[in-house]
Amino acid sequence: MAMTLNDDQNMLRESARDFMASEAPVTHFRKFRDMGCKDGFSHGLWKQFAEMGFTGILIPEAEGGMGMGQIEAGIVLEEIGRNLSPSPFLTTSVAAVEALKLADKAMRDRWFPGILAGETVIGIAIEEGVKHRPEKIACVAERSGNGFKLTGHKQFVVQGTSSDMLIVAARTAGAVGETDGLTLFAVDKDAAGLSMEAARLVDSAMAAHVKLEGVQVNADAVIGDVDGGWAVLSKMLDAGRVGAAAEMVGVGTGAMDMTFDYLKTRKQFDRVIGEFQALQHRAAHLYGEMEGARSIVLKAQSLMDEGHAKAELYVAAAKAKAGLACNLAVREGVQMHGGIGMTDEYDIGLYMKRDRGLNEFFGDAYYHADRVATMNGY
Amino acid sequence: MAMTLNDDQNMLRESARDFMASEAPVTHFRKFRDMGCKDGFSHGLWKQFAEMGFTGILIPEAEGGMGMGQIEAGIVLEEIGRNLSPSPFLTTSVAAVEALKLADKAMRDRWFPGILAGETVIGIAIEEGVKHRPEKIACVAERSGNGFKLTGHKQFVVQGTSSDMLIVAARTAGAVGETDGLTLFAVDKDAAGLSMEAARLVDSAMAAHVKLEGVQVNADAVIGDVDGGWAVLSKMLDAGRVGAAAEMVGVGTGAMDMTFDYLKTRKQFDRVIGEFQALQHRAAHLYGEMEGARSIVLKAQSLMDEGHAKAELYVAAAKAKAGLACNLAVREGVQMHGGIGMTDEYDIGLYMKRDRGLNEFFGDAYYHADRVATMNGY
Amino acid sequence: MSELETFRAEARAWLEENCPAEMRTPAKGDEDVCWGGRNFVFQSDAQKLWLERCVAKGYTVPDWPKAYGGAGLSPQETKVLRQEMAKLGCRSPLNSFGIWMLGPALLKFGTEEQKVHYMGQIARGEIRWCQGYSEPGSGSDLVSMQTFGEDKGDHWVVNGQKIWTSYADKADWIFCLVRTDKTNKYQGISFLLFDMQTPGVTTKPIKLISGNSPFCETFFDNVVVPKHQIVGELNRGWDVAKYLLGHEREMISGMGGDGGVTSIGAAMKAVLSEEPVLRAQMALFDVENLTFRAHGERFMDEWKTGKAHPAYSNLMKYVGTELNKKRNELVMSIGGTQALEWESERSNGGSKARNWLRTKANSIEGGTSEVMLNVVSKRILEMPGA
Amino acid sequence: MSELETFRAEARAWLEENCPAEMRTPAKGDEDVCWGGRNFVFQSDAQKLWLERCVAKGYTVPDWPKAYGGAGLSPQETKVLRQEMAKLGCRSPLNSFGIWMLGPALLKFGTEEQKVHYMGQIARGEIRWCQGYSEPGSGSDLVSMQTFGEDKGDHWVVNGQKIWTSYADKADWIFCLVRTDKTNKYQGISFLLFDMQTPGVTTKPIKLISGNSPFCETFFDNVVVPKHQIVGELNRGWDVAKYLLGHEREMISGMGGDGGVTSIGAAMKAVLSEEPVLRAQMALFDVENLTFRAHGERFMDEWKTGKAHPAYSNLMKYVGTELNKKRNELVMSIGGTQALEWESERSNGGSKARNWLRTKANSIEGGTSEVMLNVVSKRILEMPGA
Repeated sequence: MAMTLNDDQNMLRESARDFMASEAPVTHFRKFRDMGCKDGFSHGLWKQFAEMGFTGILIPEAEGGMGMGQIEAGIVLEEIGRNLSPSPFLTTSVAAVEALKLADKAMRDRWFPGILAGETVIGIAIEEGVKHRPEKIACVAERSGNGFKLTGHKQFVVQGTSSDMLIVAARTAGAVGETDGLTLFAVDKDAAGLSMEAARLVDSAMAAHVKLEGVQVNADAVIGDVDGGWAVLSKMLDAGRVGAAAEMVGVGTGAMDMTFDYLKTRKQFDRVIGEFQALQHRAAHLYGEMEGARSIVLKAQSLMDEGHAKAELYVAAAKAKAGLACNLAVREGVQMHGGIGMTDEYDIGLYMKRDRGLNEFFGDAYYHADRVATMNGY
Repeated sequence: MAMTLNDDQNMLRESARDFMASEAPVTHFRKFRDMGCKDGFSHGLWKQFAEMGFTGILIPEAEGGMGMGQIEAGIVLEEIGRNLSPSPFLTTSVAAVEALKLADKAMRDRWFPGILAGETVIGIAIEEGVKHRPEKIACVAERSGNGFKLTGHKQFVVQGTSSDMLIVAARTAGAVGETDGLTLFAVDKDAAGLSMEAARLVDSAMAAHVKLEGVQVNADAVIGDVDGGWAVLSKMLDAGRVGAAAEMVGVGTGAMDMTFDYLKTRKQFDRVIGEFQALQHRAAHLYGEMEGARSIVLKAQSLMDEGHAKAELYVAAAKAKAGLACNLAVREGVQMHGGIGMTDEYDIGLYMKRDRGLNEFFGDAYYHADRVATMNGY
Repeated sequence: MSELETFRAEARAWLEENCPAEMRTPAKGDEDVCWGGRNFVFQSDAQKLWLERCVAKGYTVPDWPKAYGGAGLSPQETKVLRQEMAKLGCRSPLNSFGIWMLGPALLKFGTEEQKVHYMGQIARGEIRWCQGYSEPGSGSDLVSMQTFGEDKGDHWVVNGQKIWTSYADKADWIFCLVRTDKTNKYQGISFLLFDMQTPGVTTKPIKLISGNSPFCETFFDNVVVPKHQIVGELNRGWDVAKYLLGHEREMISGMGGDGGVTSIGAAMKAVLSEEPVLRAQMALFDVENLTFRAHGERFMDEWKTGKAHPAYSNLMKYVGTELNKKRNELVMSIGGTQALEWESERSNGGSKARNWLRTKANSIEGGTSEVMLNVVSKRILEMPGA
Repeated sequence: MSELETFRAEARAWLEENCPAEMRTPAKGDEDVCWGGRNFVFQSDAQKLWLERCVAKGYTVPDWPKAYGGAGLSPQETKVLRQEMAKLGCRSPLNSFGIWMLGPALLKFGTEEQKVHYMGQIARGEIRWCQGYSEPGSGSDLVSMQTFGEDKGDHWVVNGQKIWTSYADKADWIFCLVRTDKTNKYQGISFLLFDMQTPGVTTKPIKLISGNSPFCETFFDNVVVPKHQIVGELNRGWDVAKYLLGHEREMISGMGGDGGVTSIGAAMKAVLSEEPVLRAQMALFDVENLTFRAHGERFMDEWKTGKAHPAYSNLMKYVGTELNKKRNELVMSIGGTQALEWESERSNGGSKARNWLRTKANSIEGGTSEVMLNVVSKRILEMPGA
């Protein structure tokens, strides 16, 4: 595949760019943040996403979606990132949809219509500690009656309390640390024994701490195969990771562009500060880092879309690189803005906060660099 | 202790600085390099070191030395580094002397006079692999007759083929990976079964690959206690490490000063290149790194001299930091010199080569950063 | 027993007798710290008592002369006193920009009357001060300031605006740079003191990305300042300001060492043991941290003996603040998702995230890293060019 | 079967029949590479035969027009040919600055006679070329060059000195920037071709820190150059040079990918498994390396379709060369004490150390990293200022 966007993809980019800039720019984010919104996003905007067809971008055409791939999802995510548009797109339309595509027809029929309509939100309940460690899942699902009884806890379930369903990874066999023996479940938010406590995050997103105290689910709640959840989980995580990476390309590029504009207008010592060579070199270096991030993310997306054997390696590298580059962009952004960069009134600080959240999401740059090393055989 | 040099130390610095600059400047190094000297250093210069009292700087006054500490040895080493003066000072007068100070009187009486006279050279035979790994010593010393029989191999024995004696670490008990069960031996260069092959290194120093094929030594060849060699080894290694760090402060400072001078004279685009802000900021950053390295090395030296419990931690940090800073200095040095920095004719490349050798000597920056982490409890 | 050891014993005894038990526990947060001033509300009787006792003993400013409210201690004695306070866990009785910044400037540039009056007020915690330097549009470029004091014979009438005034909304008085000569860029600025209750002074807090508002915008609308409220010579306020900035830089450069030499890695062992690449970052950070502590120690020793380059504090400010930012990036990485929480009790009200964001200002306030590098390059390394 | 696949089959068959077995093994070193030219001594009959067969087929320069010695292949066919050569392990029949640099410039700026004559010689491996750009004292600042060609009617008389002339001591002809108008800094330079055997040309090899001497100083003392040996217009040599530098930058930026996407870490597993901090550096390097490969792929795709910014190759040159330097630092770290050896057989004559030192020139030659960053900042980011 050529590493350039085709005409259709460019059109999608235009329309996503126009849509986010007009319907969900940073002022939209500020509005929902400042009202202390309990969801951390606008249900109205989520409906608009559906009208644009975004919510079903990865859902097969036969099931009412757009049947597109990670590249297209990433195009939308980049614009989300650039505008800090709050939405359940990454969790619901990217990660959850990728998991549900591996579920049976009944389950897909139950959830896809709501996603397509922009009415359903799905939470991803994987994390159990402060760092991403999917193979260390300890949450237990015991055989019970016609199904399973889930016991354990989850955290960092983004938009958990706004979700209609949680995808919960639990252990049906094997020991903590093993990838075999995991199973994924679709757990209704109203299930008895399920309780959630929402916490606002630094980037004003909401994330839930979830308790599962003997939550009973039927056998048809299983996504994929019992004990074989790792395959589904890996697919879901990789989609979430490459999606978060694409969003970080948007966040970083947004922060960078804002900063470069500032360098061209701000005066100090009777000169526009963009004339100072030390800042010019840092700007050029940053540009190179962001361009590199954009490239590896596109590469990872296209390998995933091809189903290439190396996709996992490139996704890890993409999540790591996008994290490092976006982090540099927001750090340079705040520093180059100087004092006003520290104020809540200016947007650059919001990008710094968002970067932090996305960097942690589904494993940070160091975690993924370590995976790259492992996959590369050392 | 105050982190400034006292009057005596300042005087020593003056005299070491004058001596190296006049007797062993970079031209001296070039001369011995270009003649392909099999020792990699001048025996005449080593005698002159003795006349200055440098060779016995760490030997107790009661035994004819100057009875000084690591700070003073470091003062000499910094000037050695700045001038790339080739000598056995670091191995013989610092590392070996620190080990021999823990030996019995007979052994000290045998070797100290030659060191004091600038006639004796001692090689440190520790390494067995390409990276520093003292606890992994596999060379074996079996009880045999009145002493031991040594079997194994060593490498990176700097000035090995010029040495009168090798300090060899071998295992008398315990398994590879254990610190208990090691013993240090003073092995005469002419011992039967000992063979060496010299290799010239990138910085023109000579290092030997050593084979020990059933080398018989008497019991009085043991330095310190049988099976308790780790204590002697640690002391010797830490002296070598902090010494190498001090030498790197000299190498890095020498490279930096040379580069700053160049920035102030070289013209490009009708301007002295030192006017370019991007280079100014890199220069200021580099200066900060070298000053930091100088500080941590001084701190480590003074803690060693005090026999402080934290000395080992600071030595590791000092070796790591001096390595990182000196490496930055030589990389920036070559880059800022541009094309001529790549030529053998200019000195800056010689500093880059010396840095590489010293960085590897007794553990590189990454090795010591890892030790810092371990000693800090994680 | 040496004189210093005698002093140590006395100080210890005094502290044990006079420092209330409540004041031997760490302050819980900024609200728990005594800043003094007209409007300060003591959080407890113990806090009030501790301040009063220290004031009486001169221990709010132990190294200031007795005539100006201090205890007249030598540097060695002051150090010993602090060591003993640290051992007992005594809180600082009084925090104040008056103590840290204005006092040293007055000691060097003030008249005897000013020293007795203002330093006495500071020492007694009666007046809380703020600093008026930066203006909108003149961040790193202080000399471009516009706030103007028109000469009206026995007073100036000041008009203009300041920004980044720390706690201006809580301060009683301000020390302020005001242009008094429009024809001379550098030597046309004066260092004035005035009451924040003077008619025409208003303040507006600035909300930061950390969610807190330690700084204000401050507006001056025909503010009358009597002529005797100047420190130093007319139009030479820059000298006073530079002296004071040096002090501020030392203070801020100390920040790199928040956590001292104790590695934050040990407490995070459980996380780091499963994160080899993150652990490596932490290891390399610890090398830098140990280095900075040794560097600071060496700098202070050279500074005290007059051997340090006068611009060296700029280097320390650069290194220390960049290090502190790096430390907080690592704290966030190791803290993971829990460190992202912004309000929860679990996260102590988002303290990690808020501290992390706060540290981003370290390399901006008191001179940006870029300005520090310019100064080091030109003044210490003597690189050519303007 | 598509036309391209037909071509693939034909190319494969031709290679299998014509490429001698000896030429299907990797070259052992620089001495084992065919550079052609008047003085070239073939290392084997196979090497000579392979060159002759490729020349006859136009495969030394497969994408050049047949009229100028090529095979007239399309870009797609050229790519297929290279893939098939790679599969069989065929060596390049001919390495040459003429192919990589002068040829493309002639194709764009040369006269028809020049193309037929010089490109033909290049294609047949008859003439080995070197490049005369840099001068002592004008490293990054090419337009400050002093070498002057005095107009003598039908010829110039050239005097001056060049430096960093690659293999000047082995080259037959030089393409050389010469000032032909002293009054115009930029538009006063011409692009001349002349024989290195012309009286007055002398060369002196420069020994590098790697111990090798791939570059020379080159001196011109009243060297006569006929007027028809100019490429492009008089005084517009800068246009030709810039075009050619772009080509060089692409070539050099490719260096970042020496090792391709294959991690060097795997081969070093034994060392890395005991060096957690070094392993972390390697891991972060691998992220950068995969990134650079993807970046290069994207750049080439955008370049081919005309979507890349014209100055983008400067960015790639910067990123690629810095990456290659970093790679070699890691190779040295992982190689440890053995990589320090400089002459021993064990270290293959110090190949790791010499390669490491050689890469330090990557960010200097063909435009320094600093110049690349200037260009990116000004031309792509459109930062203000001179």
